[in-house]
Amino acid sequence: MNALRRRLLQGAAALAAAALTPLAALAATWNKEAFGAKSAGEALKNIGAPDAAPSGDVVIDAPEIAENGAVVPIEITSNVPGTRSIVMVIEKNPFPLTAKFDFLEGALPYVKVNVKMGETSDIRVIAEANGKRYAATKNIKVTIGGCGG
Amino acid sequence: MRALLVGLLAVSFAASAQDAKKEIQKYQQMIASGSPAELFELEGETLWKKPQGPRNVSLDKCDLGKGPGVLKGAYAALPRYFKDAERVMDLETRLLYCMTTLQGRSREEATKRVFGNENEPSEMEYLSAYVAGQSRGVKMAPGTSHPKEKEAYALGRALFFHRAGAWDFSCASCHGEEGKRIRMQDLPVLSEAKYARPVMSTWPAYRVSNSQFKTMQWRINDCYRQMRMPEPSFASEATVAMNMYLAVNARGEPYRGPGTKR
Amino acid sequence: MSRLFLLSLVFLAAKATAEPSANDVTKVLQRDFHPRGQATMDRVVQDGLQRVCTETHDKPPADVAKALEADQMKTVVYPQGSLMGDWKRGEKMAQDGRGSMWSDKAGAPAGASCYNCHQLSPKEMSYGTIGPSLAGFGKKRGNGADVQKYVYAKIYNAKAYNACSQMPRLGYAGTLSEEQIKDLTALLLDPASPVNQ
Amino acid sequence: MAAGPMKMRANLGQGFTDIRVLMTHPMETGQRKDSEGKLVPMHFIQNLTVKVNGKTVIEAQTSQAVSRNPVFSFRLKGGAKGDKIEVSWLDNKGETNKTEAAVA
Repeated sequence: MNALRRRLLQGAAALAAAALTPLAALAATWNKEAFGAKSAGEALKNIGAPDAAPSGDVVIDAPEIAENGAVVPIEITSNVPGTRSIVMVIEKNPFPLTAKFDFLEGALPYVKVNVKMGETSDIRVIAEANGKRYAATKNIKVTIGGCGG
Repeated sequence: MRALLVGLLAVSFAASAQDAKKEIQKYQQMIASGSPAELFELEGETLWKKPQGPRNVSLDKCDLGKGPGVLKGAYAALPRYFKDAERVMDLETRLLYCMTTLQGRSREEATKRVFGNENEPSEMEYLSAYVAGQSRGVKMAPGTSHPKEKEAYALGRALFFHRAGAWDFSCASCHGEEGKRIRMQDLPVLSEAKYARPVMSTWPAYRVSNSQFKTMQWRINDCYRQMRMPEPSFASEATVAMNMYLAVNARGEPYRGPGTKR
Repeated sequence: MSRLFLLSLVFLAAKATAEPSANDVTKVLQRDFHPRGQATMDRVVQDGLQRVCTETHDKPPADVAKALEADQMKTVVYPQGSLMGDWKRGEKMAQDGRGSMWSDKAGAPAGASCYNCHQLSPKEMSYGTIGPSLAGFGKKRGNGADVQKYVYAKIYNAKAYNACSQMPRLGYAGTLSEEQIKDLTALLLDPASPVNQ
Repeated sequence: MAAGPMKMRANLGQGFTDIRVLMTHPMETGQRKDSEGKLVPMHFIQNLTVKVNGKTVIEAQTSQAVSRNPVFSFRLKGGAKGDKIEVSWLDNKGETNKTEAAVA
């Protein structure tokens, strides 16, 4: 069963939502295989962004130490001209693939988002431009904050 | 040679401790610039205007000290003495007063769930976010002239240094000495203006560690929990006095909240 | 109006805003706090040590401090045999900040909260600084019988060595068991413990 | 908070438009236990769409690893005051929400 059909079969709430939702949003795809992958390599392969050589043009701005893994702010900028997408994986999360952003005409390849990290891990970002891929990695330490009670 | 090595090690250790501090500060800045706190202000505004209770009226005639329904700068002037209630009140205590007097709700019903959770924040939390947000940019000026206000400050100060409980703690056990921290968190010396100002001007706040919006009453409550004390009663004189002590220590600081905390 | 009456008015006004005594504060706590879970109301009643530390802002006169410390030392109960337990259990406990709060299950083993205030294993980067660093504690002092006794007693009742220390009396307060304090002693003194690496 | 209100700000910057959007959503991972020890079922935003004056400019797929009550910042090329920005999301339960703002 494809994702769209399953979604349509999800009952009244979904149907009601569907009636109000523009067709574009309803038809949106969510790559189940990639998001369900348990290794970063597999996830990247499934999302169509297999690992690439590091590039200084992809910049991850994030604190090196996060006081709390529940909210880790990550800012990603691609300075590669013609960047069409940015894929982000958190290597040590149970499901590493975190997000894929497609930038169409009019958008700059930039995003800032808060993510969850189960433990200290590398964050890996792959930007795609003109059929080529460019990678960046940053290690973020997740610490224990507060009194722990 | 050995001394040099030890010296170098010490230097690199100090450097890494400095780096860690810098990175933690960066973490705090980054979470503050992407905070969901505003969502709580939005919900709070809806609740403020929603008719409730046996009288089916909203809170928009509630007098927070600046006159009925005046919100601008009201939070920054709390706690203060209220003649109608004949006592000093902080924001939540006053909200509770309005719920019982204006909306005709029972104290029991209105305080049934004062602290919410991540799935269901409390009415007090939403309302605090909204009301506090209406004081952004206003200098904090809690009441300091009425004898009851002076009394509240003095009691708050005494509470701050009072050691009790299973672990012999006072507030000052953790917040009494400069340059100390718990785990990675710097501990503000809340008896001093320099430290009280940035703290008090950003509460109430969204806490990222549990995705919840938290109020000052909660902050004080949770400190006493971790001090291994029994639980302070909501809106009690002791909690308002503590709030008063901290707010007076921070007076003059422009309010910048609701903030975002670890 | 008599002068005496006026004077007493002034006196009353001054008294109204004077610092409440420890006794006054206790009465406020008894009125404004309520028991919850294991945090019962007897906790708001100060013992002599808490009272003296409150009244002197933690700086009691030397002779008073000495007497208090001697008094606290009498509360320490040493177990039979070795005072060194299992440092691995000790490390786990040192990381754990729970215990004795109203939110903790009564009777469940408590943590020791060590890292909240102390550096211990140099590998743990998240440590507090309210207490001194204990990294390399055993390496510097060895683990002879006297050192073991000192560490055990310090954890059992920190006030036996420093009357108004901010460290809880973990054994005396009933937070940690004899077995647990032995494990913590091992964490500080066992040559294999990460604290001594 | 369950899935609920959104808030957005869009401001003209130096040659680009800065968008910041807040969403109320639990972003449940399916691995968290509630206070009774029961697993809370997965519930998270899977798709995000950003439109400018009706034209889609960003499409995103997201996982449960995005933090609860998500906050996203995006940037658009150029832009003008009054441009209408619309952000919508769709989650794994088929719930959806959207918000609009004019560039200030």
